Amino acid sequence: MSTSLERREALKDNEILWYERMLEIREFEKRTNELFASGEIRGTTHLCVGQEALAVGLATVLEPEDVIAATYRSHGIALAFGLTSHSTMAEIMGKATGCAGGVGGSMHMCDKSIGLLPTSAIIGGGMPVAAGAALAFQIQNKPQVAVAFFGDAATNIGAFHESLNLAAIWKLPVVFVIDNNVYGEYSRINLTTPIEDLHLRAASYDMPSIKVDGMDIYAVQEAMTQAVDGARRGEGPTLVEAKTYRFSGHSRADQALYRPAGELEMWQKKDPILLTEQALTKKGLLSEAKILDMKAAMVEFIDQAINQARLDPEPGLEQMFENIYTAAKASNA
Amino acid sequence: MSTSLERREALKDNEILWYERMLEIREFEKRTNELFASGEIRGTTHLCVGQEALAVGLATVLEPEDVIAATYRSHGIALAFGLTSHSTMAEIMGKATGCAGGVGGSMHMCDKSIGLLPTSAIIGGGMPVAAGAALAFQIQNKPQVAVAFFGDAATNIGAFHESLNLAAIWKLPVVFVIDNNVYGEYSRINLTTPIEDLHLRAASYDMPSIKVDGMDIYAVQEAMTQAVDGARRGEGPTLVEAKTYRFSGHSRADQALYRPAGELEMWQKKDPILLTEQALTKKGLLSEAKILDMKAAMVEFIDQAINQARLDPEPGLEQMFENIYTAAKASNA
Amino acid sequence: MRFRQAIVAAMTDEMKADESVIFFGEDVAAAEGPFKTSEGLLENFGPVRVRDTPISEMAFTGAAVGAAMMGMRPVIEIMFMEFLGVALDQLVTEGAKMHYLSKGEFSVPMVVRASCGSGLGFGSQHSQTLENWVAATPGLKVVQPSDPQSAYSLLRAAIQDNNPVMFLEPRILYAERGEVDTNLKMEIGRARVLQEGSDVTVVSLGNMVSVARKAIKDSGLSAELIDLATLVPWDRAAILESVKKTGRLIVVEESPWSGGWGSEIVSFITTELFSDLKSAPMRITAPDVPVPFNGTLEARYVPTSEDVSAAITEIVTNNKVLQPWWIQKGLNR
Amino acid sequence: MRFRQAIVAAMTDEMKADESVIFFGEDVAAAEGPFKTSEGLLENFGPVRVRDTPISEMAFTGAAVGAAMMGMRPVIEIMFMEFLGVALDQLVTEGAKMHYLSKGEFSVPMVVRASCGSGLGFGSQHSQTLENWVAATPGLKVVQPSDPQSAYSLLRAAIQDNNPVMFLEPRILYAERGEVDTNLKMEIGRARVLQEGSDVTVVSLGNMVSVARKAIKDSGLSAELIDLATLVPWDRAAILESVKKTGRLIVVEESPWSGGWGSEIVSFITTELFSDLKSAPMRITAPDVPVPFNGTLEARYVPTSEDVSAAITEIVTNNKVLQPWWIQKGLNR
Ligand SMILES: Cc1ncc(C[n+]2csc(CCOP(=O)(O)OP(=O)(O)O)c2C)c(N)n1
Ligand SMILES: Cc1ncc(C[n+]2csc(CCOP(=O)(O)OP(=O)(O)O)c2C)c(N)n1
Ligand SMILES: [Mg+2]
Ligand SMILES: [Mg+2]
Repeated sequence: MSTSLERREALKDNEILWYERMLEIREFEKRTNELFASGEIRGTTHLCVGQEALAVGLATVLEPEDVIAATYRSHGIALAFGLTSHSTMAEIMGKATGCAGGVGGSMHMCDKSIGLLPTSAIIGGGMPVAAGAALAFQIQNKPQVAVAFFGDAATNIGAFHESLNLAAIWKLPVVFVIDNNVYGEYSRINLTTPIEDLHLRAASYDMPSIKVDGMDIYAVQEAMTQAVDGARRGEGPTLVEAKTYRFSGHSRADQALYRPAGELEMWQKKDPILLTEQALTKKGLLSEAKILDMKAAMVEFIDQAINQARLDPEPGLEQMFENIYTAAKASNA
Repeated sequence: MSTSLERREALKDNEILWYERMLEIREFEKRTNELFASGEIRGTTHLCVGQEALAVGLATVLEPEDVIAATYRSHGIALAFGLTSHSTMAEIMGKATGCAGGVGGSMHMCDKSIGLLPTSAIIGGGMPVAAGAALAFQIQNKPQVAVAFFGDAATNIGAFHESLNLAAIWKLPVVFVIDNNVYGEYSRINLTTPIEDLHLRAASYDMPSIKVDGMDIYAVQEAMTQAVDGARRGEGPTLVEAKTYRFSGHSRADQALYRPAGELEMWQKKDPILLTEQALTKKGLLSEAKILDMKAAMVEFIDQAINQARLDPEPGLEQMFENIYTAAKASNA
Repeated sequence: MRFRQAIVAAMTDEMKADESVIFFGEDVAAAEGPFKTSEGLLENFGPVRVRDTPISEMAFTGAAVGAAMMGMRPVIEIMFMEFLGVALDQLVTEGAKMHYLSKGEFSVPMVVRASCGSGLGFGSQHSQTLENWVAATPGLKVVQPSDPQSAYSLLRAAIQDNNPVMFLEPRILYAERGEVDTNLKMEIGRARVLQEGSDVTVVSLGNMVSVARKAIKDSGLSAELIDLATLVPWDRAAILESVKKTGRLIVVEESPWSGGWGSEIVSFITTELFSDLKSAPMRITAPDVPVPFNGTLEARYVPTSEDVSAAITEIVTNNKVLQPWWIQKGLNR
Repeated sequence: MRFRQAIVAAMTDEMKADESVIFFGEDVAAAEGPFKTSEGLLENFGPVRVRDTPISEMAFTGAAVGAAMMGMRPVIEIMFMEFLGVALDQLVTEGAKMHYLSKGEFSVPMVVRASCGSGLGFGSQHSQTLENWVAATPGLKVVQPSDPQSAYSLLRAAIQDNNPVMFLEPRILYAERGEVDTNLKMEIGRARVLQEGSDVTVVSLGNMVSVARKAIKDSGLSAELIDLATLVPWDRAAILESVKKTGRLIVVEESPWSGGWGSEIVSFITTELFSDLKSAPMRITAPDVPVPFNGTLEARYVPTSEDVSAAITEIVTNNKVLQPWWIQKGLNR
């Protein structure tokens, strides 16, 4: 079985793998939803169905030494960056083999080897942290970049404003990525936010911004490359707004009945998996048969990951008392 | 002796009184500074020398039923709105006759009768509160307006962002006034903020904004009238940026040695008291002799206020235990 | 009715009784609350009084302060107590001090409802009780119901109170059922003696009340069960009276061993009743660790009825206190 | 040297010893700190390592978290402890949990320096100690020095610690002088027995240590004076040992009667040493009121050496505890 870092590195220039990783996320989230419904997963889940192109596109652009501070909605980010479906599912199931040893749960993905900082369940929680990671890179003179990844509705929290301002005045190598999936919980963005194009908020900080179609992995790669390369070259932060759509409800059992009629259907026509299939088929890299094969294989693959996680042990009572304080400094990045 | 409300109402259309009130603030701050230096005032002080036109201009536009949430730098706002020099000084001296009974101090001015909410010593502290007052007016269907008054550097705190967004989405009758006096403590604004014209941040909230010369009381009145009238008519919030300059140091004994050479002198040419003198002289309302008389009288007036405050009693020990909790609802505005 | 329905009922009855009661928070209006604690409120009271907010805890907490000062009685919902970590300033440093800083001119009749506590698999950033954030705040009251009846009666009392009240709702109780007499009034500041007993006083709060109740039953001993209900200002008289009678004290709390609220009770009672005590007083708490996600660990995180009944038996039978389970097991760091 | 110079010295020595130590906060660089606690740091270590920040406590506290995770050792300054009320999330909910949520993969070696406490006339929003905000946070250490030596030694230890450390500096001590041996190491988690004694153990912290020392002298009795120094994790062993010897316990604290940290000490020690106690243990605290500005009231707010020596005399001579002064005087609400 490959490590998360190997999984991350394998993505490099491998378009089929991009597609496969998107399928993996899609299938993973589908099964997660089922497992939650059946009671096998407790707590809460926040799915990213429909947003796979953004996660995978971003992963293909960043180097493994770069870091990302994301949110409770991060199964997709975690998988795209390389975390295995097994480790991700084990965490969601609270198993000792999970990426956080089972004490984190669905909202707390983490893997240092691929730059996945512990994701935060607090809105705005990751933005200052990403800025701080970027500050370290700047001081250390390292060509690394930090990414803060968050939702549209998170652009209304104070930490957003403060983090962008700080990153701008210090010219930090950080990219702020808004995953604008149109909803914050059960509220459509227009109900809580007076402007539609959230990247325009960058002007308050004299910061460049980019708006991108988050359903199109190639567009995502182009936009992210521009932002990440700029940061790496020392040109400072960029605010990227990816227009996506949350195909699922907000969390747990939410049916998203508050959506206007037809909205989901409209966005489903832009399903990133569909779009990628079309692009790859056009390039001759995919055929209908191959697609069916890959999808069937993915069902099998996720099934195995789930079954493996099911058999895994739970953390022992002593695990609860570990990693509260540390004597040694973790050999941080 | 007139009450604060009478002092406020007397301002109405009385240009000479505007000038006099500005003189009062200037002399008050000068004496406050001396009293602090001599040790008669303890704690801290934040003077507003040079910013009198903004305070008085604002006071002439607002109705006494309107409210203002301001900051630790509010002797001028308090006096402009009507608080007596005696009550203000008594508070700064910690006397029982002070506007907060001597338990507040220089940073905490308050007078309900003139809509002066307890000023906050926390950056950003007053902005959400002003939005909330405006919410009450909106719900109560009252034609009242709330003002949040704060400094340039306060536009970098999270509460600024959140308050403007909330006010915009709810179309609250609130006016956000940036007193851009170029410095936040010892840091010139350009060192902490990537843009110069802070009112441009209103665009993030689809909110109208106005930039105004804060040294010119007539310009202030015009800008504030536009913003306040808009709010009163139900058109929602406005962000007003008044360009002023802090003639004094930040607080206490600060000599402001960090200022670029010549900057203070340049701004002193726009001294709001000078500008008002010139305007009123042109209108035939002031003469050189009258100016001298008024200034001399003001020295006397503030002297009396100080002497009175000096003789006032300190709060008793029991005062410390009062007004922590209340059984009765204060008959709020 | 269920605990969450008791909340709805209290809100409904207060909103009917007093037009100045308004309610806002994230997804509390159209979606009727993430925990369905505002079912029907929007429908019954309309969008002027029941509002969804942007994700801006600082702004809307402060907006409640300002609206309260202007004569409204705002109730707000902080979805998870942890989110107050981005807004504590407005409640503790602004709201709770307004009455004091205005010499009693303004009162701040507002209620901050927040769900708290562990047990539902929400992980370490969504499962704490965090009473310590608000406990040492003169000017603020802190209340925590333990069953549908106290949820109803205390919430009504909180809304009628003329001071800011922090109303902590143990999330795990939302689905619990119990009788509710809507005519039964409960006073803030009064503990409830739920069960009389002669040999030991068991003080608990929130979710721990039913744990303590079961423990007492299991122990078969005569213990007096007290629901503290109000944490600030807590009912010193009631606990004194009980311990005077029983001569023994056990406090059962969900908060951590270090910094938890129970020390306050043990400390005060010991100082006052030292010579009346037949044995050492004791606390039964959670350990000093973040709340773990894994279900087995999370269940072990909070005190269990076995912990409590063992402690009751030991203290009553042998006048001895048991060490915390993690020390017994040698799991202490 | 003075207390504030001890801070500077510790910062200087650590920045010399370890390149990864960086420092930022509001006006700490060019202006060398509002309390002159960073004199010479910018000059000696340059603008890359010593930085002024915008007024954005949330952003820069979080930036310290992120930078620490990437291998730096950030020290930040929160000018007044109250300002953490706008940034608590980043320290408590993000920083303190990163090690746990990453299965130990990341450590967060950062120090949050904050001035705290009353005595200088800064009023109710700038004078609290607020240990309660951070005390119940597994993953965070909390330290408070009481003299120049402990300021120096503990700050060095805090910077060398691999966990987040809250370093509370009693503001009133900044100007105090004392001997500093820069070779003397102090360990976090160890209390200091400052004076041995046989009849009562007096535990204190920060500014209260010298108050307790004077009180002991005035009482003429044999009291053991302990400077707790670390509040989390506090030195249970040291206090146990002392109280075992003396049989009596007085805790002297600047925090309020309700919710203050002293209850933790009294509660734990009583539970452990009940039968060794010769008299009731007790706390001497501030009353449950906001810190008043007026100098006379503010001086009465904190425990005085007269309060403490009277309590010592009473407990040692009569095995009795004194009621708090405000209750004796009938001033309780
Ligand atoms: C400070 C804070 N407030 C509220 C919440 C509750 N909450 C969790 S997700 C969410 C909606 C966020 O929407 P958005 O930022 O658009 O991200 P998305 O969930 O759509 O990915 C809210 C309000 C939180 N976690 N933290
Ligand atoms: C949250 C918070 N952070 C920091 C401070 C300390 N502080 C007081 S005044 C000030 C500068 C504010 O500058 P500006 O907003 O421009 O207002 P001005 O003082 O110039 O009127 C700072 C940093 C504070 N009071 N509150
Ligand atoms: Mg969204
Ligand atoms: Mg300024």
